[in-house]
Amino acid sequence: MTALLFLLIAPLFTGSLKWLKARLQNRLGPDPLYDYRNLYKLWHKAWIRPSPSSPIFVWAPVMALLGAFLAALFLPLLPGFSFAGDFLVLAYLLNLGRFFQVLAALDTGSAFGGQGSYRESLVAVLAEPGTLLALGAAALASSQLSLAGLAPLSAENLLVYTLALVALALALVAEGARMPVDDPTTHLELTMIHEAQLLDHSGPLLALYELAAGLKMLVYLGLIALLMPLGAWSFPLVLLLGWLALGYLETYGVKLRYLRLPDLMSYSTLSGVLAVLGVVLRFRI
Amino acid sequence: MVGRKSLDALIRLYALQNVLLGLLAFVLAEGELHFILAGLGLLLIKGVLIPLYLFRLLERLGISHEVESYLSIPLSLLLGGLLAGVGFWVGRSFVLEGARLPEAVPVAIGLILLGMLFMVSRKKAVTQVLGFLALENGVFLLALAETHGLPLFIEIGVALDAFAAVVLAGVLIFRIKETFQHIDTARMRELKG
Amino acid sequence: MLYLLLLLPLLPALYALRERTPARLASLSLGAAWFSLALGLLAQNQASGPLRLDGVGLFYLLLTDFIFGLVALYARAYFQESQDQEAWRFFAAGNLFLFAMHGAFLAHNLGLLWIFVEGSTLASALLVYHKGGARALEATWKYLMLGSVGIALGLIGVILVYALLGGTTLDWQEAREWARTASAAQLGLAFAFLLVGFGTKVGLFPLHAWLPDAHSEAPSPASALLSGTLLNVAFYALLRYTALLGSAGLFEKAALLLQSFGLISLLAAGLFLFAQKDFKRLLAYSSMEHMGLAVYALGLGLPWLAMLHTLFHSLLKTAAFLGAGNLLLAYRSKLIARVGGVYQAWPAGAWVFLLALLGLAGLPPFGLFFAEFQALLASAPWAMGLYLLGLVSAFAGLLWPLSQMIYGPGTLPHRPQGQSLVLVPGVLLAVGLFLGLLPPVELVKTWAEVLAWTR
Amino acid sequence: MTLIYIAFGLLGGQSLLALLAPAAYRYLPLGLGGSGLLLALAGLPAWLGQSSALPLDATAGFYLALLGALYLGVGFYLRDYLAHHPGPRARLETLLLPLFAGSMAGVVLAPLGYSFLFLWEGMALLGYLLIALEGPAALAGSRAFFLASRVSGAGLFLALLLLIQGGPREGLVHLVWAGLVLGFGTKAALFPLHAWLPKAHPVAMSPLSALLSGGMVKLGLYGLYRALDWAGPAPAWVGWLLLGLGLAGAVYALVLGLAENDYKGVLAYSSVENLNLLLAALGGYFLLQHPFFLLAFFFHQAAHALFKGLLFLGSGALKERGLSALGGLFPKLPQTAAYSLLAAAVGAGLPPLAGFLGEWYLYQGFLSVPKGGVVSLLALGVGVLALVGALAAALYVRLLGLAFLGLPRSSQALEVHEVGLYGQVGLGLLALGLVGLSLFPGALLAPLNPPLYPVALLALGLLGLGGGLVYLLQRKPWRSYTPWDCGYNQPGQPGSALSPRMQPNALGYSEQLLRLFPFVEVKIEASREGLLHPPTLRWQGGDWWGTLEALFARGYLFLARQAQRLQSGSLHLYLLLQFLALLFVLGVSWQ
Repeated sequence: MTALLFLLIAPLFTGSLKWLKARLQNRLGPDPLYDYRNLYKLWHKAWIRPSPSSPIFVWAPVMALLGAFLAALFLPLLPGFSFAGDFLVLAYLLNLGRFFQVLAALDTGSAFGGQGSYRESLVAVLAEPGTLLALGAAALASSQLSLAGLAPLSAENLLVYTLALVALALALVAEGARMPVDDPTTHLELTMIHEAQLLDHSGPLLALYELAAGLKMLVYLGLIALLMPLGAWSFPLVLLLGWLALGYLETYGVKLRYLRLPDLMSYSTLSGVLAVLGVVLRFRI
Repeated sequence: MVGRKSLDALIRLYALQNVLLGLLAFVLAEGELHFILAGLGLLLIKGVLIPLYLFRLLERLGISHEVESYLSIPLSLLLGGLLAGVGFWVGRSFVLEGARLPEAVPVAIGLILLGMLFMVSRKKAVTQVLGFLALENGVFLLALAETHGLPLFIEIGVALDAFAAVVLAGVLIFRIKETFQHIDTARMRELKG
Repeated sequence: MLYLLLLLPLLPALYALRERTPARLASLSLGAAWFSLALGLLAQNQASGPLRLDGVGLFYLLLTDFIFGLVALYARAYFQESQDQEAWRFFAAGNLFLFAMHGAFLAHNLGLLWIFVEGSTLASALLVYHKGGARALEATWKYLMLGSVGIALGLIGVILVYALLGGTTLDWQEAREWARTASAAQLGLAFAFLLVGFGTKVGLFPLHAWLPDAHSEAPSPASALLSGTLLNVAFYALLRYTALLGSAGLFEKAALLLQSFGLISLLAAGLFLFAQKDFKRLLAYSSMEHMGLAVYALGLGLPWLAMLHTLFHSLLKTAAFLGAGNLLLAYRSKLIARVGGVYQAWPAGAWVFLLALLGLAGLPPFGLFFAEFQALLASAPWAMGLYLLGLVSAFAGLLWPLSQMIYGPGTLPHRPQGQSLVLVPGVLLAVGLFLGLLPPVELVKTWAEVLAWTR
Repeated sequence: MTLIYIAFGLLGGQSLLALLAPAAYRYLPLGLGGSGLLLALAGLPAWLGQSSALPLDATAGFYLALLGALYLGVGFYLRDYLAHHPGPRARLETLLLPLFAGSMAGVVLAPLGYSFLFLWEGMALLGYLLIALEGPAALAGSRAFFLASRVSGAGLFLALLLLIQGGPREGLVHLVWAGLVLGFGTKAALFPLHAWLPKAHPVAMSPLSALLSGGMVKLGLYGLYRALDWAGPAPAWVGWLLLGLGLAGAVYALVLGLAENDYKGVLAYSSVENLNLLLAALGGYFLLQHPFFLLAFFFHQAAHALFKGLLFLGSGALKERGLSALGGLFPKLPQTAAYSLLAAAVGAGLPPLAGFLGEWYLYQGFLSVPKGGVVSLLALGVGVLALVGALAAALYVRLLGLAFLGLPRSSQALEVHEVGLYGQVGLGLLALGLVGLSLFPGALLAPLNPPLYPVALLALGLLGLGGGLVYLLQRKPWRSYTPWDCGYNQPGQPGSALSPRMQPNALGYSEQLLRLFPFVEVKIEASREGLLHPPTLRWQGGDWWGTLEALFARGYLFLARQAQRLQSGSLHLYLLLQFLALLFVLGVSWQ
């Protein structure tokens, strides 16, 4: 259920984010619903297949979308599947999408694809430990290995959850390819990560990728929402907050140099480690 | 023996030693035939044959008759004295029950140790043979002192072995001289590692 | 019969003084050796005079004759291939050597045993010398000096034992009965001399110095004889004396010495084997390793195991030296660095050498694996650790040259002809393999019974 | 048991046939593959039926089945492989390989005692002979293999003989376990005893690599698990050691794997990674006895055996193996590439494939630690696992992407040919096993009562929706065109301004990743071809452990040289030694 919901609102989220940014930058900006139209347009175009490519080229956007979509299946914001260890499956389904995306980037034989591919691999290596440590810490703190069983934020677990939220927030910007990790608006080959991989995907393939990117961000926001104590209101609120935060960040922040990424992401890993230690060694504020 | 620098003197000393040993064997023989025979054999082989053989060897080799050593003469003497002392001191515990000539046991041990010192420190092949022969004499003296003599055929076998060894060594020394133009064993260090 | 057995090898030795064709000499040597093999089987447990052929003696007699016969066969092809006109020297000295060996194994008298062991030293010095040359001369000289001093020290031990027994008898069997009455401390001293004396010939560290020189400089068939049989004869003397000490109730005293000498030899050999440049020296150090292991097994109070170890070692080491002889014929160099690519150019020659070395490294299915297993099984934990450390380091030492020579880059300059060059080591390996798969434990135990002592 | 006898008979018969007939390899599908089938058929019921009857108890059954499955695939593949490499070497391989396979199966069935050690060392010997057959190129690799095997054997000798001597005695328990960890750990490439594996496995012929990486190394794991029967519960330090070294080793191996240029070398490092993870799982089981660790241990072994076997077999089609010289093989080797992709996806731990499930269990094991106390620190393992997961994904992307995708980086790269019918069958059988294992993990794990995630749902979702979407995409209009080259190609001219050199090469792909880890050193050098050429990257193999190893070797050599100085050639020194030895012995026996 969550997955379907996300599928519906993902273009809205990304589209309105562009609008927000434009407004913050004193531009008129596109219609917040622009991305729906864009996707529709792209889907109906013909697509180009680079000559050296293999079937992976076609499968990659599909897998990227399905990875994010199936991952959303396990988010218990709306009733859905829930079992012990579901958050691990969720995280690895996102990996599945990335695996194919990164592979397909090498498939074209182009220099940009290769650059995007190994940069994305680096980002994954940097972000993954923090994400899983944060989720693991939350699960340990709740003594439940399923997302549905996560205890909401409370005085009991304030420290742990704060740290976990830091880690997840950093993971969100890294995996969502947002500032300061990546600039979604740039097409300057020397700096881009996510866009470089999509350079040769066009038309419907690009549409799938765009949708997948939005979906992926929503999944991370959903994970953050699960830790919030507001019950059914958690997700809308987190969505709103995330929306505002990303907009402001990309207006007033700058992109970090690619080689400085490890410095930033080490905060994510560190928060994750401290969160786990906080649980198992029973730290309190 | 330890103090001498001349090879000829050494060989003569060795011959003298053997003659003395042979006499000792006669004295201890108490008329038993096989002791007398052993003593005779000893006199003949070790007192006469081996020294003669060595002299002839030296002659044919045509080398300087000087003993070359790692150790200086005073140091050799000092060490020799020390070893003899050790031999005397240690030798007492080698005196077995029923030893015939307990007094000679420490002498024998001392002789063995000196022989070894000689072999370790002297460079020429001939001197090493002499050291070996001194050692062998020590062993023989030990046998005389401790026991009523080894069985005769053993005794003869031992003496024959010693003789064969010396002959073989002599041949080898000769070949060494031919091949290397010297008989300094300290310089034969091709085989290592 | 025993006297016939004793003197039989002198026949080809004397014949060699007249006849110079290697082919005839080889056949005669082979015939004499294998005839005495059969004779030995018939003459088991016979005694006459100071001679007696008991189980241990028979065991080593059979082993020696078997190996000698095969080596003679190999020597014929080897000397033909190396165009050596002086091959008769090998057969003359070799048979003289065999005579001394026969004597040692038949002698039941400790004095006589000593004489024949010394005799084997002299005869084998001739084998090492063979045709001369600077290196061979140096090796022979060192061997003769160290061996003679060693054996003289052994003689001191013999004399002391004789004196301790009251100067009555040197007959081994009787001596064992008398031994109980002897002073324990002094018997211990006597054993010290015997251990150092015979240990020199066994090649125990640090008395081993002659061994690599002699083994590497002797012609390959002679090296094979030295390693496969000569080391055994001194070890055989040690066996007898250990049993003597055992019957005096002093085994514990000897055990520690034997074990530590064995282990130290093993560990030292491990270091010496590493980064060795000359492949015949490599094999020589491997002999030192295995004799150390045999002595260690003896120190465990398991004479049968020690005998089994020497059996397997003799078979494999002989094959290895013969295989090395082939390589020497082919490459005309003993340097490991010069040899390479044997496997590509001469598979049969490579396999023989390879398998022999692998067997010596203690790998199954060869027998040394079994022997090492049994020895370890009887060991104390600390000794087990050292033993294994030694085995691994020795293996590392063998592995590098082995792989370099067999599989490494290189070309074969000349491929030796002659079937027995490969056939003889092949037979030895086959026997070793067969005995390794079905270790003749019961048989050897029966033969070793004469050595048994009650603790 | 009858099946097992027949299986061994088939293996023996195959070897015998190789002695007699030159073309014996033709019967390998029967001799090796058939026996594999029989072993699997004998092993699986024992495992599933929880048999406790020795020698074929549940554990032995599991490993027999694992080996059997591998033999089945390799048997077919090898037939094809040797048909392309005929000659005396092929005959020897046909002779030795079944023996090697037999010794591996024998180890699993052997009781504690002589026969176990006999087979264990025999396995080492046969493995060495087989690897060494590759000639001078395999010199260092085969040596490393053999030496490590013997070190392993020494550790086992120590441990097993102490056990045989008197069972686990008080005070010796630690020594026994130290021996077991050294012995089995070396075989299972426990960090830092792993260095031999990446040297040895790549140089062997591909079917043999598959047997080594898929099968033989698992026996080290088998031994450590079996040791619980033989030596009783392990002391706590064993568990900690396996966990700590295992997790560290997994990361270490992946990083080195990312620096490796050789296609099979990368696979070997991946083997080290997986083995170390498995060892960590076993360590967790030793410490906590939690079933999650056991589930991870068994399931991931099966998965690894199959996917690594498949990848190594697939590598048999390559002639040139340097990643920096490969590329664009997909159209030339469609089947091999597809199978390799499947296996790599398993290796990267992607759900719903088999590789993920083991990690899933391991995560849950780490997350089910009791809180408080030192043991709870295990929860941090989650972070390491996540790192390992991401690195493994990067490793396999790099491997597949550089070898099969993009443009060929050299002309040699395309000198390949797809495997023949038998090879296809071999690959297909392993792939079939992998798919089966992925879709029905419960069938294998039934005896352990495992919790599962909705595998079938995910698989259905991915294949159904994915297939549907791809179908839709294929039906849309599309055309083939050169990749985007910033418009640099001349208008009207065909082709693209992109050259293969613009693709990342093996080291370029992972340089940034490697810089994260201090234990490897990447150097950038100016190109020799002049200032205008881009600088070249060079990895000097300067990893910490490699350096340490080299130091150790130098130290040992120095020690040996010192000892050899005793043999100085001086007769006088020798005589002195003799003299001193005499004095020493006399002194000792004085009293």
